[in-house]
Amino acid sequence: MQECTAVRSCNLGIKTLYFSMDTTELIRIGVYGTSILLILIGLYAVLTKRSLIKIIIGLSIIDGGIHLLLIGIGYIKNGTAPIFSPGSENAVARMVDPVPQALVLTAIVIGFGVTAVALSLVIRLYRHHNTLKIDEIKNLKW
Amino acid sequence: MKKAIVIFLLAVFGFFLAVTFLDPEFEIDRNRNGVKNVYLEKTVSELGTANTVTAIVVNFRGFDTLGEVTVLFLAATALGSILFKKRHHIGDRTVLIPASSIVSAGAKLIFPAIILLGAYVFIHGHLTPGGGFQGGTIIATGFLLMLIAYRDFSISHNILSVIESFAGIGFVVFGLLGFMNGGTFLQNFMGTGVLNDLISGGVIPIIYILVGFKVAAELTGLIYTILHEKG
Amino acid sequence: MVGSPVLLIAIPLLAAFLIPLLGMVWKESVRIIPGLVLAYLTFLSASLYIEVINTDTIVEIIAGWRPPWGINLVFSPLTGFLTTIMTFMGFIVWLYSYRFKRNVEFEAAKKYFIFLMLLVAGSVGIVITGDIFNQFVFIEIVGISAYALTAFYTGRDSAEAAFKYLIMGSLSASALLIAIIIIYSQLGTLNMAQIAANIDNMNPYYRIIAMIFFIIGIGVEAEIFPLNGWAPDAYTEAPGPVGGAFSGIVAKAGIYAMVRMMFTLFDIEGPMKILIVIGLITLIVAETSALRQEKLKRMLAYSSIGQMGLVLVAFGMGTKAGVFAALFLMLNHAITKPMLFLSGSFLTFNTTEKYIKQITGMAKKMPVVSIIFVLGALAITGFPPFSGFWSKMAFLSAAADENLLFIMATILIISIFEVVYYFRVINRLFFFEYDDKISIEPHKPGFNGMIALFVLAFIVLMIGFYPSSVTGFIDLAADDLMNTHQYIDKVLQLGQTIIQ
Amino acid sequence: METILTIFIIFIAGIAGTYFLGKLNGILRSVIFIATLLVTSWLFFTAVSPDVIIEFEVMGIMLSWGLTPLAYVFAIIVFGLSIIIGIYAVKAMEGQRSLNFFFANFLISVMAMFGILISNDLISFFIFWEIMSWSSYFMVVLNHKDVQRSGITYIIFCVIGAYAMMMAIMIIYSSTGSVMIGDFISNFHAFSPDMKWLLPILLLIGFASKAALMPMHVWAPGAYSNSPMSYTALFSGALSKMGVYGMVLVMIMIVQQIPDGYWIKEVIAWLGGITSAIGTLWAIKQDDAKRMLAYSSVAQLGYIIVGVAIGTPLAMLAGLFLAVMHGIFKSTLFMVVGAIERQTGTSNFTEVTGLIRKMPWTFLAALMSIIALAGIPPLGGFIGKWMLYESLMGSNHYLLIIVIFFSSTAAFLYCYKFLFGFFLGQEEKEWSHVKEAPALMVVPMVLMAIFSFVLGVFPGLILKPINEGMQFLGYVSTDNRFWEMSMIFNDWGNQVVMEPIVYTIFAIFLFFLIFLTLKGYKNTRYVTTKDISSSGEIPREDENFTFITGFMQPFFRAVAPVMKRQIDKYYNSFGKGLEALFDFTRRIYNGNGQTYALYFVIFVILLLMFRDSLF
Amino acid sequence: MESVGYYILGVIVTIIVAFTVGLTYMGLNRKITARVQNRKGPPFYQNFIDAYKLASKETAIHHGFMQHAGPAFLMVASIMSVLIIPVLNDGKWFPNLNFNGDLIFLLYIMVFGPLGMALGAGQTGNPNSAIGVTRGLSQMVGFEIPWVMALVALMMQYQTTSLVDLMTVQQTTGWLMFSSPFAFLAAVLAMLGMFRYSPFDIVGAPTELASGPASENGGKYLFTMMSSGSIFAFAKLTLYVDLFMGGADNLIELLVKTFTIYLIPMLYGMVSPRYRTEQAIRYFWGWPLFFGFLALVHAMVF
Repeated sequence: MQECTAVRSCNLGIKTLYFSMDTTELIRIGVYGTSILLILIGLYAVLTKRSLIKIIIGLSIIDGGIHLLLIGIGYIKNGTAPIFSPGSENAVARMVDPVPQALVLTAIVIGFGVTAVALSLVIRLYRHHNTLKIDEIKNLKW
Repeated sequence: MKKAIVIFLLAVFGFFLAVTFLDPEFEIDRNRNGVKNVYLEKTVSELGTANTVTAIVVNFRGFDTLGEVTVLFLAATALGSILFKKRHHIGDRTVLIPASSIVSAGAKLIFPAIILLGAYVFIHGHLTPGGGFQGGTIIATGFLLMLIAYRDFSISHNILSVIESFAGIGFVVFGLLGFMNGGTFLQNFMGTGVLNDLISGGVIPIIYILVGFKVAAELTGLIYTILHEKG
Repeated sequence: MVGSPVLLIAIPLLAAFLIPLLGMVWKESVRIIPGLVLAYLTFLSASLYIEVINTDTIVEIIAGWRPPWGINLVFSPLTGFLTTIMTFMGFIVWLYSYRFKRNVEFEAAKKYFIFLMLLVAGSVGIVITGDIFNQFVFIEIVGISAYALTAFYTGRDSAEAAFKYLIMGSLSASALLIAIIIIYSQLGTLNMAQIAANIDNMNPYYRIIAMIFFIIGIGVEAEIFPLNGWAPDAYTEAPGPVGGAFSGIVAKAGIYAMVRMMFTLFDIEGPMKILIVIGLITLIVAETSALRQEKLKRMLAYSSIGQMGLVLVAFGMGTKAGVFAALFLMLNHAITKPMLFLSGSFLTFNTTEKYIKQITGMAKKMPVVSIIFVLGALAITGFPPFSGFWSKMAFLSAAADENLLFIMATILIISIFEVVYYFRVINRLFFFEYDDKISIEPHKPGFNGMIALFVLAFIVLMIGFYPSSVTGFIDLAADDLMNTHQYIDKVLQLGQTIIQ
Repeated sequence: METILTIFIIFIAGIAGTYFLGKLNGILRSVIFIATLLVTSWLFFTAVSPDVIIEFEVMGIMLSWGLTPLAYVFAIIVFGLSIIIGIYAVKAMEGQRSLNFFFANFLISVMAMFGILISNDLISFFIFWEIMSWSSYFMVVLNHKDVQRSGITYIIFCVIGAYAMMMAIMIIYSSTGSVMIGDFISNFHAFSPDMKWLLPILLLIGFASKAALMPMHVWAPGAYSNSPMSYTALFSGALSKMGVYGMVLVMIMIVQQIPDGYWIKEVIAWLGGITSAIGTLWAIKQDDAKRMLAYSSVAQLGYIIVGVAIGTPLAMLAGLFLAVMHGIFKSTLFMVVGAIERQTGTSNFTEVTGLIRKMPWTFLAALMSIIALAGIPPLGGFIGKWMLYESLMGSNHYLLIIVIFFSSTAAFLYCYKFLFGFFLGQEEKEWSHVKEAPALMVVPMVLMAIFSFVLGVFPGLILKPINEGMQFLGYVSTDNRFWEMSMIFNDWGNQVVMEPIVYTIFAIFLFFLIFLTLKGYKNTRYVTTKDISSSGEIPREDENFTFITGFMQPFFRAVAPVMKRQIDKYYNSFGKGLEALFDFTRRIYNGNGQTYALYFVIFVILLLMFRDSLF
Repeated sequence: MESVGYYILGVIVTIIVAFTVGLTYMGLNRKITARVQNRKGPPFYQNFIDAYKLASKETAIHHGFMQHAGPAFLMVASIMSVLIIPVLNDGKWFPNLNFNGDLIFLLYIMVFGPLGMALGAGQTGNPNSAIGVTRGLSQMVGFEIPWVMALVALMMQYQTTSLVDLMTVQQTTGWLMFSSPFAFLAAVLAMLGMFRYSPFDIVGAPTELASGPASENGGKYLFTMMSSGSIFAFAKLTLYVDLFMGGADNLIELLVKTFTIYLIPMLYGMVSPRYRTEQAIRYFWGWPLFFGFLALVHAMVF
């Protein structure tokens, strides 16, 4: 609303440099950067590749990127796994956020289901059109 | 040309994403009144479960998990209906390279181990990392190995569907039992034993085991169906 | 206490898991049980709705955790209204598609009805859940069953349509996840009520980004303009009743999710430019595309998209009257469009291309179905004394209250096109000679299908002649949607009172 | 039980009975149909009192029904025509397709018109208006002829008008909170200036589309000529008058209140004049009787609208009187065409000729209606025309009167063409088998012809209710000032007394007729029309000696420049262009899934870029 | 009010006078035309002889009802007009129907005749008559417009539609042909067409159309037509006199004035060839229309 992107983008780099001393910050930027990169790569595959299989792979790459992002936001500085082992009942403060992990578990499974359906559809399409080129499968239009 | 346009668009999109996520202000104060701390403390005090993730997956957000299991079930069914053919030719599946004797022998050898590992993973889901999904997946990989190693290895579809149906029904029934005893769906109505015991955490391990069975059966079914598909 | 909202979800899932087992022992059960379940759902949600209207909103909590932590279901006048419509339409669709085309085979029917049942259950879940991630899961359930239903017929282009739908669906799911990530990382919670309560402390920049990703994530289900390329194909290639289910159930769930997000989650006051703009564009593009359509079901699909755009515009006005009009439009569309799809798929039963010219002079052969089709067409184009007229009137008066003359004019001009293409079909149907060269041979409609059509026609006429029979409910629902703080309080207060 | 509601219930019962019982037996259907019309007309003419108001509520909006004196005038047209045409239709339609639907729909139209007339609030007015639209639409396409073009044109213009009206109604409702016509009129001064212009214009568009005013008249020929003649009689006679009714209300009640709303009146009046001229010209050109009468209806409605728009007392009298007269003679002519088409199978001048001795009674009806249509004394058309001219002169419309006079003079051409083409001229062999139409069809026609004669001699009969209606509109009583039972005055006190004139005319006419007929009647004999001295030699029996094609050719050579361009073409090309444009725009849905994904990304980016302006 | 007998007497006397005067004028027309063309020409009473011959002639065949009715219609028109038009000023002559009709009524009753005649001609089935009829009607549309413009101008200028009032007006403000000249011009040019003399006689073109509508009509029919034509001519001339030349106070003055008016179409016809129909229409929509407009403007200004 009020804040324009330009300002944010120009102070982005500086802040990055400034924070880059801090390891958490590096990890954070690494993780998020990787996930954004993955999302973009997947989108690229979806938008440009003509083979259905590659498009599905692109979709899975996007999912992967997003799952990484999801996990990333749960991280806290040198935290531990959210599992109570004997003797560490009071380590609540240092435990990373468990919710994103639960969510990512669900998201992964759902992504898996979608991918399975997509693959079966590809098989059907190949049976029907004898091709995997998406721009040759255009019987339905307008 | 198209590629250039796409790359340009993606650059713009990536710029916005980067501005959003790489900004230090992102997640500045994410722990303020978040639900995380409540989960962490209630897990021990109320559910007596060591693995918070499991507690969340099965109890706090068990409803999601139910839906998730349903998604898997749907995927399996959808595969069946999309690749529907009048009769399944059992056994004559397309294998590019017949497995070497090492593979087949090794597969026979480690198949029980894989199954055992999977079972362990989902039985101890509430204590150690892992759980129903992970264990089920491991078991499915075991079956995948067998299917790759032996052309004539076959599993009865009926058995798979019976298993997954029973597992699913069990999940819902446990939910409903909670509904009847505790008053809310999927409530943990059993006594929670001592923390870090195998028998602890009330219904959580049971449901997770059911989930494990279901996942294993469904993944195996998926693999089996697709392998029997002649393109 | 007749039951609990959670049963609306649990029972269908249970039945879905149960059907394969029972199918082994009793083959007919795969067709009977879904019907029973849907009937029960209709009854349950109707009775709950009555109770809710008489007493107070039901907030059902799950696994015994108070709302900020556990997942909760909200059964308010609004959600109850939509849920009742959806379950009822689900039952109608079941009744129609009992032993429809491929459903006479056992395997096919088993899967078809499982998908149908879970489609309804998922839509109901989208509507009544109080947790955004849970909503995401239900959207996925709906999505996968919709893909499967779209690709149900083998041997035609259904797989292609399903694949397009799938691409868009999974992209939108990713967008939805991104939105959820932003929300969670900023507020640390996933519960709608709590998000709505804290939305003001959220950084406005992230708020807008999250809103954008939400809109995109839900937009695919809600069929808004640039994201609805899949819709015509899916409507065309899916079995006829499924087309009805899409327009009557899925689209409604998508619209609801978007509106709930705009009104409650991000609690925007006043008119929402974004909804108005998107809605208008969607309306214009869809109706103009339908004008020169050769395929019947495709034309109906475009018309359905256009109606969704209209609904969005009505919501976008952000006033009580606008919401009222939008809900009224949703109701009429949910009744009328399935009616058109079902009767249309009887008319084009014996063809796979569904060309309009193939039903030339069909009225001589199948008079009743044709008359019901015409009834639906007149109702959806807003001719009095049928149901569509009152909702169109409510919409226009809402727009006039806001003094949006331009929008009024646009909508009316666009609906002229609507009238034109519907009346072209009516002409072909009634006022052309049946000739054997282009027309297909008629199909004797089944008994159950006719009952379904009659029920829908009766409702259309009832609303048309006595609109006051439904306006009361719609009024309550509109109040419920407009009143955000009441929603937050209801959910969170109840959270406090639960003893852990 | 209130009479109005009783009439409605009888209508609904009659509709259901006509449709469902009609499936059992044709006689039963006709009986129920006629009975419904008879009972409702009887109830209306006896029991309906103009001052009863019924109120009820729908969706929180108060609606009220009641019959105003003005509406009473139009209701007379509706019921009078519907009962006579109904009797005609029973015989005329037999053997046609889908009769149950026809008769039920006929009743629906009549009911809708009655509903329009009794509704005191805009919402029910609009509802009945739309019912009328679609029922008449289904009649237009009932013949399976030229469905996609004329039918769609008709529905497009119906819908344009209806939506303009609906927009106006909704603005009124949201700003005054009431839909009562009375409240609207009384609160009109409170509207903002631009609303004061917008609302009447929208409403006028709505009504003009039904009244076939000039830019929106293109539907009329197709619609009138394609629907069954026994419905077109009602269509042109009564249904188009609904548009006139609405225009009367708007013109008098609303436009009067606009500061310098004078211009709206002028524009509408001129549009009416141009409509009449154009309609007449095109009517002369037609070779098909139906289309000719359709265009002539357009022209006549032009006169009516001129009268209504001028709005002086005499002009309003003229307009309403012409409305009644047009209802009578134009429906008679349509019935005549229907009879001829039924007997000979065609309604084309160039094919059928010389029916006068085959169908004398039909000819009589046609002759009198034509004389009335041409406005020749002593028949009713003259009274209306006379009052129209006088009012135009009284209100100083120097040029408009010339336009009107031109069109009404040119009207003689198609009047003569109608009579000559069908009845006079050579009696060709192929039509020698034609018989007179059955009595059930002839009687209504002759009855109507007699009406038009009676109204010509005693205009006071119909001017009396019209006068009451105008008093409801706020005029002072015009009785004895502009008319008496058999006299009409103009603004300057000059009068025309009908009775002695009529007696003299008849005396002279009968005298010479008897003289010409009887003088030496014994030794004159009838000979066929072949037996003529066509420049010396007598044509053989099989020679077609009919002159009808290219009728009025010299006239068209004279007015060719006017006839060159026609508004329908522009509408057509506009529609074609729109459809081509949409056909192009819908190609954004090119069936490629990847492109849809591309739209997805573009949409995201657009939203992200314009978020500040959109949110 | 006078008794019915007086009324009928007035009618009969008026008709007789009109009949004689009209036939005489026609005869004079033939005579003068012949002289101009350097022929001897028939005597001026030739028309009476023709009329008598036609009236006494036997008619062998007829084509049905409308053939009887057509001439009757024609007669109705001419007699009605002669009854409506006041013959002399302020009621010196029988005021037959003068106060029951007005100019607009007159206009319509005057077109009544040709239409009835056309119907009669149509019944005979002779294509020539039909052709003639179409030409006549088209030409009528041509000349009616300027004629009506002139009348409208007068009526609106003097705020009356009654012929009698217009004549009383002329008592004060001299002849209208001077006080409103444009109306007079338009009306006179229109009269050229109204009399159907050359150049506007294509309607009944004697040579190639076998005298148009009148063909197939002999004996009693032709007699009726002829007499009604003569009466009509008288009526029209009187109308012009009443309108533009302040009426007449006695029969002599009336005859003088009418004959002067009658000379205009006669002489114009002698010197001009025949127009085709569309040429005629264009002619009437040329200068006459222009004068009509001028007349209207004149009426607007004053």
